Amino acid sequence: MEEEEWEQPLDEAMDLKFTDAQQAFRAEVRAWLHAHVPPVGTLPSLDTQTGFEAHRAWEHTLAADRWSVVSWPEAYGGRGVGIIEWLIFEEEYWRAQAPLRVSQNGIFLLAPTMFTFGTDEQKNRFLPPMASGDEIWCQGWSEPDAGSDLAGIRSRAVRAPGDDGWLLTGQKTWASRGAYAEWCFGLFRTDPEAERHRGLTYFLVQMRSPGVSVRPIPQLDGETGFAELFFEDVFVPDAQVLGGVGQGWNVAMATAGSERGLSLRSPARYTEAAALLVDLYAATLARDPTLALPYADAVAQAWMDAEAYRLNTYWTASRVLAGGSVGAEASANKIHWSETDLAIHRTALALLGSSGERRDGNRWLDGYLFALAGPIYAGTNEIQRNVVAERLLGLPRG
Amino acid sequence: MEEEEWEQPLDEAMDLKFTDAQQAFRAEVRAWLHAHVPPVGTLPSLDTQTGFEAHRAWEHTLAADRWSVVSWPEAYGGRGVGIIEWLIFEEEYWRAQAPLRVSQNGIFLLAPTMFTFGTDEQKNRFLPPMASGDEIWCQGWSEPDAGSDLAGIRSRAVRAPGDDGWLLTGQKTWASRGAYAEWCFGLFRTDPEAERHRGLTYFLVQMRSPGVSVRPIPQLDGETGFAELFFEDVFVPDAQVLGGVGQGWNVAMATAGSERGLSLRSPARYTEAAALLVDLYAATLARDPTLALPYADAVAQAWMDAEAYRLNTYWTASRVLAGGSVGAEASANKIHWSETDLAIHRTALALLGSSGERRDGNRWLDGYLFALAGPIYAGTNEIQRNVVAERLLGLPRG
Amino acid sequence: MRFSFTEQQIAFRDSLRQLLDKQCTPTDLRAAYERPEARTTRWAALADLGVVGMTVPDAHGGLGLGMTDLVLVLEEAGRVGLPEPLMETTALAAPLLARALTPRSSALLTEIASGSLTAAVADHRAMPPPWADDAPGPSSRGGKAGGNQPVGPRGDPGGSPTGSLRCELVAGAQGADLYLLPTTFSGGRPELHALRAEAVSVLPVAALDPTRRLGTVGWDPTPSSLVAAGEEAHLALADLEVSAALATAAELLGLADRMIDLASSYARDRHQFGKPIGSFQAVKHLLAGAQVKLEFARPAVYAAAWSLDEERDPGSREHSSRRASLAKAYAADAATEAARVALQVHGAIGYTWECDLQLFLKRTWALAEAWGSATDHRRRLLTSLIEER
Amino acid sequence: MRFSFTEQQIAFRDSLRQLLDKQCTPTDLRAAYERPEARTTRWAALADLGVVGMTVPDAHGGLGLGMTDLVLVLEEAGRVGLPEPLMETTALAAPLLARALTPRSSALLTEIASGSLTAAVADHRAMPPPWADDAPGPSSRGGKAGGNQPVGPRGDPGGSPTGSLRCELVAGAQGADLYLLPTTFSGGRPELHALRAEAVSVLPVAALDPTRRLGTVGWDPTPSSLVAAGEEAHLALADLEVSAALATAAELLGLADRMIDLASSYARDRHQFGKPIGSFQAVKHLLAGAQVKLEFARPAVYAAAWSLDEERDPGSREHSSRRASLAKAYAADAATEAARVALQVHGAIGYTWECDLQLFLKRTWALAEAWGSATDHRRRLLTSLIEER
Repeated sequence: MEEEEWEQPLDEAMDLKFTDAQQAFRAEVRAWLHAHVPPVGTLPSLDTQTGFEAHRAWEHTLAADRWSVVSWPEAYGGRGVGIIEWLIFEEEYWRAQAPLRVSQNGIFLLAPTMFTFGTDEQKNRFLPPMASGDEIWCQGWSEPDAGSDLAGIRSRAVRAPGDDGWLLTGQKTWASRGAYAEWCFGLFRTDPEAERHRGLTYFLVQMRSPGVSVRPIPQLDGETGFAELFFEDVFVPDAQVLGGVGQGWNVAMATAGSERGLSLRSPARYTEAAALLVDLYAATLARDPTLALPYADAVAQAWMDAEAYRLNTYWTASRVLAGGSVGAEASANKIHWSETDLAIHRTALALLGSSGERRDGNRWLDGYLFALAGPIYAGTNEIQRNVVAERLLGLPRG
Repeated sequence: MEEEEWEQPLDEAMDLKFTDAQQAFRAEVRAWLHAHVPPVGTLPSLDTQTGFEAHRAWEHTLAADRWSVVSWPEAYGGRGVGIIEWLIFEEEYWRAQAPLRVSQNGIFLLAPTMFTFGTDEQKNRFLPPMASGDEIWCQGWSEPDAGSDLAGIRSRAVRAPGDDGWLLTGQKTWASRGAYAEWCFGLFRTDPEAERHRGLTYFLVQMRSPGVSVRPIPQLDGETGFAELFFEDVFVPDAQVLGGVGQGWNVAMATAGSERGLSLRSPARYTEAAALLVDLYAATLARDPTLALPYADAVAQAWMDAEAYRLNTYWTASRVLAGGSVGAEASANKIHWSETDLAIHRTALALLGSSGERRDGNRWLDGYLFALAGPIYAGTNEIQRNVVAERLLGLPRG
Repeated sequence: MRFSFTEQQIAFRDSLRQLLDKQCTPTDLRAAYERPEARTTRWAALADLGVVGMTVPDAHGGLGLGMTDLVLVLEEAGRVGLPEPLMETTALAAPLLARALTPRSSALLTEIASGSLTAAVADHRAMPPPWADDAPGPSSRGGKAGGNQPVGPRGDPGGSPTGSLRCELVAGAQGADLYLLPTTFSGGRPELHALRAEAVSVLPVAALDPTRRLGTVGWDPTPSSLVAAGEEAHLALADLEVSAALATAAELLGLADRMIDLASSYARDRHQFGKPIGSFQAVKHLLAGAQVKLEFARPAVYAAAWSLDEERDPGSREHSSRRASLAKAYAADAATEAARVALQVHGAIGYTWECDLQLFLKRTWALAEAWGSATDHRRRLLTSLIEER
Repeated sequence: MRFSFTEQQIAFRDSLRQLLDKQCTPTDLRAAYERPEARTTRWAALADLGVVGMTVPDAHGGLGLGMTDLVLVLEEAGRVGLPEPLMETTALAAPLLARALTPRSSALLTEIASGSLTAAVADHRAMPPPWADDAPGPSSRGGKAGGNQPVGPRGDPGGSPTGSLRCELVAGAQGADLYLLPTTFSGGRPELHALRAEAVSVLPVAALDPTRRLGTVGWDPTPSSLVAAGEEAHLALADLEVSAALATAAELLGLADRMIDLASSYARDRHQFGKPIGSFQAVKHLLAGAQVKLEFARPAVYAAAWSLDEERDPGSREHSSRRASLAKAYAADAATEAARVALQVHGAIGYTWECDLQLFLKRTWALAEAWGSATDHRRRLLTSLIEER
């Protein structure tokens, strides 16, 4: 083999360093967050009315300086930066322990779908207020009898008498922030004859429309994390159909991929929690080695799981940048982050021992309860394993 | 409540101590084994011709003093002792590191079935030479296309021309000791019209019968652990049908329960291995604590798993003594002992580190390879979990 | 060798189960969440049945029974998530008081048997949480007999109990009548004290399961509150650790059973993809795995109970101590696994307040860590095995 | 930030894969089991392709490439279970020799690149097995640089190598041309030596996978065999640990992939209960779990390779050392899980000599423990994280 064949253009060789421009971007993000992030724990829970509005105000602050949706085009309120810069932003955001994003459902679940399937009118109408926090979205995905089995949706839409829109009827559940959101996106059956995946349509519904009612669902810790939504002949104009009548399944699957995949779960969330776990371990080790040592392996594993997730995200991002796509790997991703989140918090609680059941000041317990939902929502991990086995390994359907 | 209600006859209260008679029995077993067990490692592998005969000679030694089948009636070569005494015998047998039982398939798998379903003639004909080691049995259970799915058996039996017996044709596999055994027990389809579980008959086949041929199957370690058996119009007289024509499934299930349940797997095997594991851990700890400490939890867990198995066995034995039976619990048992065996050996190999791959003098590696088969044979653990879910928890069939 | 319960023991267990099925429903538990310290008729009913005084000697109105009888009862308490401190009162306080009978302890025992007294018992190893202002630094943690901290000025908004000594994370502390509290004086000399409610100051601690009635207890030792000192106290506290490990293990068995029941039942009823989710192998195998762990935890707990009754001689409980560690580790892992699996099988429903499962999840997580986690007990067991060699 | 391989790297990987698919089949592996030390045309073919000399500097006939190029190659070696010591020769020996170029090491590097030399490299931490006559007691194990033992009279029937020093459990030792051997003299001063086959005495060690070519190497150090001493040797050995961890991790990726492939293929073909066993959820979830672990191990290994190339300065490899530990721990766990799952999916068939799976199981078990187990590397990583704080 000739040596010349091995000469590589430098810009093509593997390189895990950030460019100077990326490092400058990071510095800018960090400085802004340092100046603006409210002290940890000062915002009330975003699952209360006052907390919801306090978090909306934070979204306004972010948006005012164009930090709410950095990867969006400038026209819609973003900065048009790339995926690597978005990951950098997220790393800094979590490192700064900035508030949870009340606008997350819209930004991370609906927006990617709207960029793909939305008309220009829809994008102009919906994206700017989503970016600014003026309009907060909740999802209308699951139904009481269609949880993991999304194709079993029964909520239906029939043509409105004026033939300028649809009348929606049915029940949706597990809508995070459903009690306070302005808008809802979700699937309704527009063709009752079609089977399962077919005949569904993706609607954008104003929550204040006549016929919409909401029942908050208290979570196991007593907080109101999500809500049931009831629709009774709710009128939705044709302009609020996303991606075409009867196309709902394909449109929704794009969003589902995004929920499971890259965009919802930035690795920074886990790497930051893992770093705090190492701190907790070190403090426990200093206090009482016999208490800490049995968890050395679990602490190291949790840290590694978070770090492996970070590396895998950069690996995937590089593939996407090179024109690749994310398919069933999103299912592998979802299994990994949900198990990582649980492992981090379970290990922290083990280090805390009996103190772990205290609620006063115990952020690890709140994090654990949150992590418990991970293997369940956005498609249970059982469903994800089916996807991995069938689509990545070619095993036959059951 | 009156206190009198709480007065219990002493003989009914829980008591985990052994009776004086049981302790005397233990002392007798221990003394005999001490005097007779050959030094560890002096018998060649029982999967070679010479090793097979050496192990048969050991069976003769056991039988000469009535130790080969202590729980059998005296008429067939046993001592007629109870289940607790049998457990004591096994504890002493494993503690003495006595040789593996080459007659195990017959004694533990076939004999319980024969006691239940055999005619007096069959019992008198087959049990004494089984007890003495003069006749060694192998099993003819699985077939190449009926492994976990035992009901899918295709080997068939048709009436012989003289109408005094059957002609057997087909192929059996995974027959331990199949290369050297004198007899084989197994299922053949006597009614080709009947579906799956029906139409099977349990046969006792002499391996020297014309038409039987044997192909040894080398295991992954190169040893010949089992064999394929080929049957071509093998004549079997009617007297060698066990439990009635067409009753094979019920008869076999009794044996399968016994294979999974109490009798095949005495806890002593695991408690002794776990004790050796603690020794290995202590020696490693003394040599290099940083090497040993990360495995403290796994060593303790493996020891506990073996001890919990022992306690569960006494718990089950007491229920059986009180007239209870062992049903789907046998499946839970099989899952537990196979995972315990793996955990013990996996942890030992972890403690050995790189030395674990050596074959020279490394008994832990041999034990690990043996343990690997545990979750597979006698019904895979996947099948057993189905049984536990369906029969103990009432979940619907798939 | 007879490793089974008597018919009477089973019958007593069954009558208790009947009582609790009626008087300790999920609705009752939700009421207890609102007012954890409230007295209910349930405690009196349990006393009437003889449950509360089971371990109180006959002479003081109890049944004079041991751990072998008690484990079955505690298993039932776990199954229903009993909010009252039965374990603290009957499994821990009564035996501690009965060790050395004085006129004072005799009177307390009589009160326990009559159902007029609930007890809280402090774990002398419990520490303030690491995020507290006064959490100990590297050098302030003592040896085995450490645990309570001198009370200094504290800035926490929740306030602070009064008294020169403080016991952390005391289960059953809110609304108890009697407090059994250990302390260690300089030189490592341990003491065990018993104080009535009016002599202690209790600061409630917010817990995920409010019916744990957790509190920080401030108190002052007096000569009259002393129950045991020196070697006697040392043995009493060692015994307490063993009994408490076993008692929590027994409750965890009941909890595991209840959660597997709830999830199996849900899996039979809930349909997805056109059939009951319990017919999917993934769901079956989750539940089967938990069930296997539970089946093997049970004899481990029962054997430990028998050993504890057998080795009555204080200071010679090597065997029962090891068995109690095995029991606690096994039961805690079985119940934790049952909790994980039951939540996963329920899916989002299991994550709601309305679903009964949450009541048992929270109790399980708390008891798995209380009086030594599975890991703690594995460590103890291994140490004991190595020392024995 | 560009975390991907170049098209050239992928193309080279693909051409290597084509070569190995033909020249390193399971049949070839079985032949190697019979005569592990036999030379084949495969090594020459690998040298012709440039693989053997990848890490040899251009000036000595190699390609002068780094770990980022090498990991893809080692992954392919793992996938086919390559019996030749490519890892020892190309990933370990060549970089060690290239650290300080002398006339002797230059000559050896040229021989490596030409394909006329295979190397064995001793792990200085390897010890005789605990069941050996001369296994060290509590006090005889040194610190980091311990490892080889003075040879005394031994009674073992297998015989004993000659020479004043001995290295244990040396991979590639049977039939190697060059031996890289560490030793530590009194006072802890480490040395690294390179000896040709005629200067050492090799006692073959029976291993589960004979193609590991394990041996105990007896030898005598001479001034001319010295490669590095003192601080330089210390750094060389530290680097060796990191490179070896990463190289085994890369092979384990390929092994995991191969075993998941074999099992998935079997699960599609094998029918039980009237359908392919791969349609059962239990089988799907076993394989999916292993696949997820493998997917996350891959970037971990690639990132470690890049870091190693980036931190070329000896003695400042904190970052790459940590990444190599992450890579080894993750890849070892992924491959071990793949092995467990693949065997379970195959059932009894997988337990036979005839089934190809066994060839990859054995290699996986060996490499998972070689150059530090997953647990060892987690411990190292955690220590490094805590020190950094």
